Amino acid sequence: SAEKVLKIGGMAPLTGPSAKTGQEIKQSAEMAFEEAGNMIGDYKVELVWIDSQSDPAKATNAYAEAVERKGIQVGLLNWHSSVAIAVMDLAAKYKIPHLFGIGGSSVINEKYRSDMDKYNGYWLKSWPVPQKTMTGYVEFLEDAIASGKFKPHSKKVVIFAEDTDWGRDIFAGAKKMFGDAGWEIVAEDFLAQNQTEFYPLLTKWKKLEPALVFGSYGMPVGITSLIKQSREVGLKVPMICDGLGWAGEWYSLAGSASDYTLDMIQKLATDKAKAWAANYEKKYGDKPSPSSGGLAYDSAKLFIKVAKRALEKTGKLDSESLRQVVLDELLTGKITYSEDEGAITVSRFSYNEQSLPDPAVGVDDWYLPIIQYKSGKGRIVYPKAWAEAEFHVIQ
Amino acid sequence: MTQLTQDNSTGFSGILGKICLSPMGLAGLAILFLLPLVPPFNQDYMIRWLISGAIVAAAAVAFDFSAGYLGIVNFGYAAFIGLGAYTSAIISNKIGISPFITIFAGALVSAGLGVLTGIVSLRLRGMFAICFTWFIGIALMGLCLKLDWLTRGPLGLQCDGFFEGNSSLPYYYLILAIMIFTYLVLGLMIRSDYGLAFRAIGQNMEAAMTSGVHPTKYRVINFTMSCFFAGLIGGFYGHYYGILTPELLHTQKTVEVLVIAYIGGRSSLWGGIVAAFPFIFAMELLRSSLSDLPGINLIIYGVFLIAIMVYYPGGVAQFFKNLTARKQRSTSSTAQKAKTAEAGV
Amino acid sequence: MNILETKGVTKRFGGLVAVNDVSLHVEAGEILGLIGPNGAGKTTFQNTVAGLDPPTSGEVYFLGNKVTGFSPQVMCSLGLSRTFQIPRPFPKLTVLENVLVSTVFGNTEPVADKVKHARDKLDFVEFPLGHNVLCETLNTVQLKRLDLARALASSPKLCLLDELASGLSEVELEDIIAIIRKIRDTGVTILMVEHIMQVIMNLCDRLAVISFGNKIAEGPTGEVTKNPKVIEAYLGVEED
Amino acid sequence: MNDSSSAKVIEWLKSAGGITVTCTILVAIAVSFHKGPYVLVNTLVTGGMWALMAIGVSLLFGVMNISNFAHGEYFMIGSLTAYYIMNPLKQYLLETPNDFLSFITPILGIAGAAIVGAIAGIVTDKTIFAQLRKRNREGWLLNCFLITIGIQIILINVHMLVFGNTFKGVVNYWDVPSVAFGDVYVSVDRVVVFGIAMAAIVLFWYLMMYTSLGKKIRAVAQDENGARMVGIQVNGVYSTTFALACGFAALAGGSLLFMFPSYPTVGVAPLYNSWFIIILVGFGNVAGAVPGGFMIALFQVVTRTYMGEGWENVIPMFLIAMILIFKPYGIFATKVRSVWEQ
Amino acid sequence: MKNLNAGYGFLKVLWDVSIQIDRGEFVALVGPNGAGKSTTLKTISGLLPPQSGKITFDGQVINNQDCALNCRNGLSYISEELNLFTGMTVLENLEMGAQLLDDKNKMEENLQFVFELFPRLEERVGQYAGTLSGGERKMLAIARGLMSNPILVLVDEPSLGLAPQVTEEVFNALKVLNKKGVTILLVEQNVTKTLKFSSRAYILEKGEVVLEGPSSELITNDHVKQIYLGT
Ligand SMILES: Nc1ncnc2c1ncn2[C@@H]1O[C@H](COP(=O)(O)OP(=O)(O)OP(=O)(O)O)[C@@H](O)[C@H]1O
Ligand SMILES: Nc1ncnc2c1ncn2[C@@H]1O[C@H](COP(=O)(O)OP(=O)(O)OP(=O)(O)O)[C@@H](O)[C@H]1O
Ligand SMILES: CC(C)C[C@H](N)C(=O)O
Ligand SMILES: [Mg+2]
Ligand SMILES: [Mg+2]
Repeated sequence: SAEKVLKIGGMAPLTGPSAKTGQEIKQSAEMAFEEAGNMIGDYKVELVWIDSQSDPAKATNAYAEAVERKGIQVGLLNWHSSVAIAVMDLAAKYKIPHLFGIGGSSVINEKYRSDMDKYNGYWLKSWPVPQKTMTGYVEFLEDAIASGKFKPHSKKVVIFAEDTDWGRDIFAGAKKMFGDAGWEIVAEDFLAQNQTEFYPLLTKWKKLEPALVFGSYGMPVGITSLIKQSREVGLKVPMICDGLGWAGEWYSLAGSASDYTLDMIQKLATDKAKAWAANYEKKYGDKPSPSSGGLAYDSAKLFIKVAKRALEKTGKLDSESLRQVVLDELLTGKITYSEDEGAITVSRFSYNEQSLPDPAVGVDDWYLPIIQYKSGKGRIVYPKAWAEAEFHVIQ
Repeated sequence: MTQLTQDNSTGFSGILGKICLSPMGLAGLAILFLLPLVPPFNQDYMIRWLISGAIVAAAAVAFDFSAGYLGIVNFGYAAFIGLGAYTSAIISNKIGISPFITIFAGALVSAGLGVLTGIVSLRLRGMFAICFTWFIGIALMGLCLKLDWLTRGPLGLQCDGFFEGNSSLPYYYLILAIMIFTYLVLGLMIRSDYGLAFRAIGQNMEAAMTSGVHPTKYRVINFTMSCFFAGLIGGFYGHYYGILTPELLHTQKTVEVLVIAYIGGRSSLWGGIVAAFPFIFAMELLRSSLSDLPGINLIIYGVFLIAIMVYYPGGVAQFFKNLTARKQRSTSSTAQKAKTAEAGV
Repeated sequence: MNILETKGVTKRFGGLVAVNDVSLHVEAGEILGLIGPNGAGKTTFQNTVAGLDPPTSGEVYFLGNKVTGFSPQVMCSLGLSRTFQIPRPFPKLTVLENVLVSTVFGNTEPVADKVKHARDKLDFVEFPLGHNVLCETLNTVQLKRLDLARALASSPKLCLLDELASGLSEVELEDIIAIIRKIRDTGVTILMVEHIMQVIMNLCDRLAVISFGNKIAEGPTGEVTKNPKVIEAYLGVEED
Repeated sequence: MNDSSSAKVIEWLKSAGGITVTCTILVAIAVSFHKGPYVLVNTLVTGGMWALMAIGVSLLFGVMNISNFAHGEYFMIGSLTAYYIMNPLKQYLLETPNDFLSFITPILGIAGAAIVGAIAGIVTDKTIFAQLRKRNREGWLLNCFLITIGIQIILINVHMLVFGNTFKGVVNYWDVPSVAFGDVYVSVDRVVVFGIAMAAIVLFWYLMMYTSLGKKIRAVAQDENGARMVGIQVNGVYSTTFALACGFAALAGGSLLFMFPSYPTVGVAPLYNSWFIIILVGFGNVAGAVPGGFMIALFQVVTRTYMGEGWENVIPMFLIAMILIFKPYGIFATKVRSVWEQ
Repeated sequence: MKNLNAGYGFLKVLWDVSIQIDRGEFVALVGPNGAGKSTTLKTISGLLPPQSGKITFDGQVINNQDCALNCRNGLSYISEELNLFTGMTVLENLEMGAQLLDDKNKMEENLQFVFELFPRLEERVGQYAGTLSGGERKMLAIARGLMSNPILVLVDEPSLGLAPQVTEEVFNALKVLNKKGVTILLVEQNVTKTLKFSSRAYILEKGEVVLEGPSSELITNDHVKQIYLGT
C-alpha cells in the first residue's frame, strides 16, 4: 500500500534581496511541521520549497514547476505582494489553494476582490493590509495626550515609509489617520530599500521641529541606521519606527539609540511564544523575527489545523478537500486559531466574509500591540489591557 | 544591398541564406515549434521555461545587435525593455485597446528613447558609452518608482493578457514569433550595408569616418532598432506575467540578458538563441533540484560564467565556427607551410 | 586649377604651435610632396585638411569651396581621402570588407558591383595576400597597402598619403613608386608626406617643405632640393 | 603668487574641471546658506568615503582594464572581516573593560579588513585573471566584465551560505557624543572615517606619483609590453594593483561597518556610487576621485533636500549624463589619453 | 641563439632559425616584408614564447624567460611598435628605461648621451609621449632602449619614419655604441645601408635563414643584389 503523502509548496524569497526573511519563513514553518512529526493524520507531510527569488516572473516559473513536476497539492506562505499577484492566477488555474501569504499590501486585496469567484479559496493572507491595523497608533497617541503623559509642543508629524508596496500602503494609511486626528504633516518621505545615509534627511526633519516622527521601514539596516543617526544629529522627538523589530538582530545594530522608540509588532508575549523564540535561537543560531518567523510558524500551525479538519471531514487530503474545508469552515469563521491553542503572534486568526482575503482585525483577533523599546527589550504600552509598562517620552 | 557572404550554394539553402537562416538553424526553429507538443515539454511549466528562454533569447539577439556590432554594451537595456512594458501596459489599461496593438506603441516609445540615447551619446566611447546607457537605465528605474501616479510605483502595475484561457501555449508561439521576427529583421540589417557600417564604427570610429561612414546616422539607427525590439519584448513580458514592478528595469535584468548574449557568442545574433534555451532549462533544473541549499545554483552559475569567459570566451558561436573550421581543415589538407608562405610574400 | 588650397592654416596644441600659418595649394593632377623634419607638423597639417582635427585658424578650400572644419565623412564624400601614418584598419573585418566600407559609404558615384570595385582596388595596389584574411594578422606594410586600397575605393579626387613607403626595402620601393604613379595616371591628385628621398625625387612634381610648423619652401622638386634652407633643415649632407 | 602660476590657475579655472569644481563649491555654499550648513558637512563626510571606493575601481580599470563589477564584494569582505575582529573584542570588553583596548578595537578591525581585502585581491588575480592573461587577451574588457559579474554572484552567495543572511554590524566604534560644527552634529565615527579616507587617498597619491612602485604601475597601465621591455615584472605589478584596489575597497568596508552592517549584498550601493564618481571624473584620475566623491555626495544631498528621498538616483544620473555629453571623457579628462579610453 | 621555431597561435612563422652572435658584434638581419624578422626579435626578447628550440644568452638558456628578466640581464629590445608610455612625459619614459639602474649618476650620464644623440627629445622633455610626432616617438623608443646600459641591443627598423638626416645619426650612434662594446642585432629594410654598417648579416626569407656571412661579402652576393638592391 502506497504511503499517503501531502505535498505542500512553501513559497518564500530564499535568494535575492529578501533572502534573510525567506530563510526565517522557511525555518519557522519547518519547525511547526516538525513539531507535528511531519504527519497530519496518516498523511506524511512533504514540504517543497519554492524560491520566489523576489521576482514575480521567476516565481511563476518555479511555481508552475512545483505544481506540475513536484506535484504540490497546496501552497503555503509568501512574502512579496508582487509575487502574490502573479502567482494568484496560477493557484486558481491549477486549483491549488494557496494559504496564508504574509505579503500584506492592498494590491492583493484589490486583485482578489476584483474576481472573488475566481480567487476565493485559492488565496488567503495571514497579514491584513496595514490600513486596518494601524489605527492603534492614533488611538494610543490621543490617549497619551489626554492622560497628560505626552505633551507635544505642536501637532506636527513627519511621516516616512520604505519605498515598497508595503510602505506605500502604510503611508497612505498614516496620512489619512494623522490628518483625521488633526495632525499637520510637515514632511513625507519614501526611503529606498538599501539606504543607510540619513544625515541630510534627519537634519531636514530636525529643522522642521516636529513633535513626532512616524514611519514604517522593514529593512533592518535602513531603520537602524535611521534611528542611530537621528540620535547622532540630535533629533530628540518620540519616534514611531514601525518595523524595527521585524529582524531579530535589530538591537545589535541600533544599540541604545533605539531606546524609547515605538513599534507595533506581534507580541511574542506568552510563554509559548517565548519558548518558541528560544527554541528557534537554539536551533538556528539567531534571533527570530516575530513578524516573518513568528507569523510563518503560526500560519503553518493553522494550516495543520485546517488540514486535520479536512482529513476528518473527507477522509482524504488533497487540493480539493482542503479547499472545501477552507471555504466551508475557515472562511466562515468555524475554524479559528487562537492564543489558547498556541498562536504566538496574535490573539486569534479568524476569517470572515468582510475581511477576505485578510484575517479579521480587532483586539481579540488579529491585533498588534504598541511596544516601546528600552535596552533592546520591548514592553507593551498599548492597548491598556495588555500594557506592561508606562509610555515614556524622550526628552 | 551588398551581399557580403555570397555563398555559392544555390537552391533551397541559398534561399534560406538570403533570409539569414542555415538549414541547421531552420531545423532548430522547427524543433522549437514542435517542442511544446511532445512530452515532457508539453507540460505547462516546461512551456513556461520555454517562454522564459524565448524572451531572453529575443532580448539577447537585440542586445547583441548593439553590443556585438557597434561595440556599445547597452547596460541600461532592461530599462528599455521596462519602458516598452510599462508604456504598453499603461496604454492598454487606460484606453483599453488590445495589447496586440499597445505592444507596438511600447516598442515605439522605447525606440524613441533609443533615438535620443543614440544621438546624445554620440561622442562617448567605450566604458563611458556603456555607463551612459547604464545611468539612463538607473534614472528610468528611479522615475518608474517615483512617478507612482502613472506606474503605481512599487505597488506594481497589473496588465491584461493577450489571450483568454489558462494555457501558456499561445503565448509561447507569440513570443517565438517575436523572437524570429527580431532575428530576421536584425539579421537582414546586419547582412546589408548597415551591418558593414555598424561593424566599421564599432571597430574604429575614426577610420570609419574617413571612409565616409556617417557615425551619427548609423549609431542612431542601430540604437533605435535594438531598443524597438527591447520595447516589443517588454510589452510581451508585461502582458504575459500580468504584473510589472520597477525591478524589471533593474541592472540585474540587463546582466541576465548580457550573460546569455555573451555565452551565445558576441556578434553572432543567433548565438543568443542557441544559448538561451538550454541555459534557462539548466538553471531552472539546478535551482529546483538544489532547493535545499538556496543560492548554490547561483554559485554554480557564477563559476560557470567565469570558466566560460576564461576558457571559451567565444561562446556557442565560436564552438560552431570551430566545428565547421575543423571540417574544412580535414577536407583541404593544405600544408601549413604553404599558408605561411602565402602570408609571407 | 587648384584642387586644394589652404590660407594661413594654424594649429595649436595648448602652447605648442604645430602648424603655423601655412598657405599652399595643390594643383589638379599633380603630386605634391610635403616634407620636413620629424615633428614639423606634416601629419597635423594633413589632419586639419582632412577634417579629423579642425585648424585653430586659417581656411581650407577644396575644389574651390571653403571646407574648413568639415567632418571627415563629409570630406570623404566630397572626394578627399587619406591614408594614415600609423594605419588604422578595422581589425575584425576581412581585407575585402575593409575596402568595401569605403566603397559603399565613401563613394558618391554609384558603383554597380561593389565587391568587384573593392577587389579591383586591392588588385590595383597589388595587395599581396588573399582578400579574406582578417586584418588583425597583417603587418604594417600590408596594412599600408590595404589602407591605400581603402582610400582609393571611395573614388577620391585628392588623396593624402602619409609615409606610405616607410618600412619598405629598396625593391619594394620601386613597386610602390609605380603604384603611386599609376594612381596619378587615373586622374587622382596626390599630396604625399614622405621621408624617403628616393620616392620623393622619383614622384613629386613639386615640393613643399615645412619645418617647426612653418613653410620654408615651395616649388618644383629640383629647385627645392637645392634650396640651402631645406638642406640645412632637413636633408643634411646627402651621401647616396 | 608669480605670474606663470596665476596664469596656470586661471587656465585651470577655465577648463571643464575647473568650472565644475567652482560651480560645485558655489552650489554647496548657496545651498548651505539656504538650507543650513549641514549640506556642506554632509557632503564632505560622505564624499570622502565614496572617493575611497572609487579609487579602487579606477585603479583596476586604469591599470588592468578591468571594469570591476565585483568591487562592492570586496567592500563586503572588508566589513565582514572587521565584524569578526571587532565583535569578539567588544564581547570580551563587556566583561573586562579596558580603555586602551576599546580605543583600538575599531582600528584593529579596519586594519584587518584592509589586509584581508588585499589578500582576497591577490587571490582573485592569481586564480582568475592571471589565467585569463595567459590564455587570451581578445575581448579583454568585456570578458573581464563578465568574470567580475561571476565573482560578484559567487561571493554574495558564498557569504549567504557560510555566514548566513543576518546583518552583522556594530552599533558604533566609539561610544562618545557627536561633535558639533555650528549647529550641525556629526558622530565621531564619521569624522574619524573621513580622516582615514583622506589619509589613505593622500598616501595613495604619494605612492602613485613619487615612488618607484607607483611609476611601475603607471608604466604597466600605459603599455604592458613596453613595461616588460624596460624590465618591469608585470605579473607582480598586476597582483599588487589588485591588492591595492581590493584593499581600498575592504578598507572602506571596514571603516563603514557602523553604517553598513555586513550582509551578502551590502556592496551594491558603494559599487554604484564609485562608478558614478569615476565616470564623472574620468578613469584613472586618482586626484579627481576626491572632488568627484564630493560632487556626487553634493548632488545627492541637494536632490534629497529639494526633491525628496528617492530622487537621488534620478536627478544626479541625469546630471552626470548631461555632463558626459559635453565632456565625454569625464570632467577632468586631459588631452592625453592612453588605455583609459578603450 | 639556436634552432628557433616560433609563431602566433596556429600560425607558424619561423622555421628552424639559427642565429649566433658573439659579444661585441654588429649583426644585421634583413629580409623582405613578413619574413619574420620582427618575430625573431620578439622571441629572443622574451615577449613571445618560442614554440620550440633553444635561446641562449650569455650561456644561459632563456627560452621561456620573461622579457623583464632578460632586460635585467642586459638585453634591450627596441620594438617596431615602440611601446611607449604614452601618458608619461618624455623624461619619465627615459627614466623608466633606466629604472633598473641603481646608480643615479649613471642615469644622468645616459640621459646626456641620448640627448646628444637626439637633441629634439631634449626640447620635448616635458611633453607627453602620446602627443609626439611619429619620428619623435621613434627617437624616444630608441633612446629609452639605450637607457639601461644593455649588453645586447635588439633594434627593429630604427629608420622607419625618420627624416634622412636623423636616420644617419641613428646609424652612427649604433656604430658608436658598438665601438663601446655593446652587441647589436639590427633589423632594417634599407639593405644597402644596413650592410654597410654591420659586420655580419643573416638573410631571412619566409621564416628561414637563406644566407649568412660577413656583410661586405653579402653586399656583392648575386642573390642579394637581385632581390634586395634591384640591380
Ligand atoms: N595632440 C597633440 N598635443 C600636443 N602636441 C601635439 C599633438 N599632436 C601633435 N603634436 C606635436 O605637434 C608637432 C607636429 O606633429 P606631426 O605629427 O604633425 O609631425 P610630422 O611632421 O608628421 O612628423 P613625423 O615626420 O615625425 O611624422 C610635434 O612636435 C608633435 O609633438
Ligand atoms: N600578432 C600576429 N598574429 C598573427 N600573425 C602575425 C602577427 N604578427 C605578425 N604576424 C605574421 O607573421 C609573419 C611575420 O611577421 P614579422 O612582423 O615577423 O615580419 P617582418 O619580417 O618583421 O616584416 P616587416 O619587414 O614588415 O616588419 C607575417 O606574415 C605576419 O602576417
Ligand atoms: C511586513 C510585510 C507584510 C511586508 C511585506 N514586505 C509586503 O509585501 O507587504
Ligand atoms: Mg607624421
Ligand atoms: Mg617587422
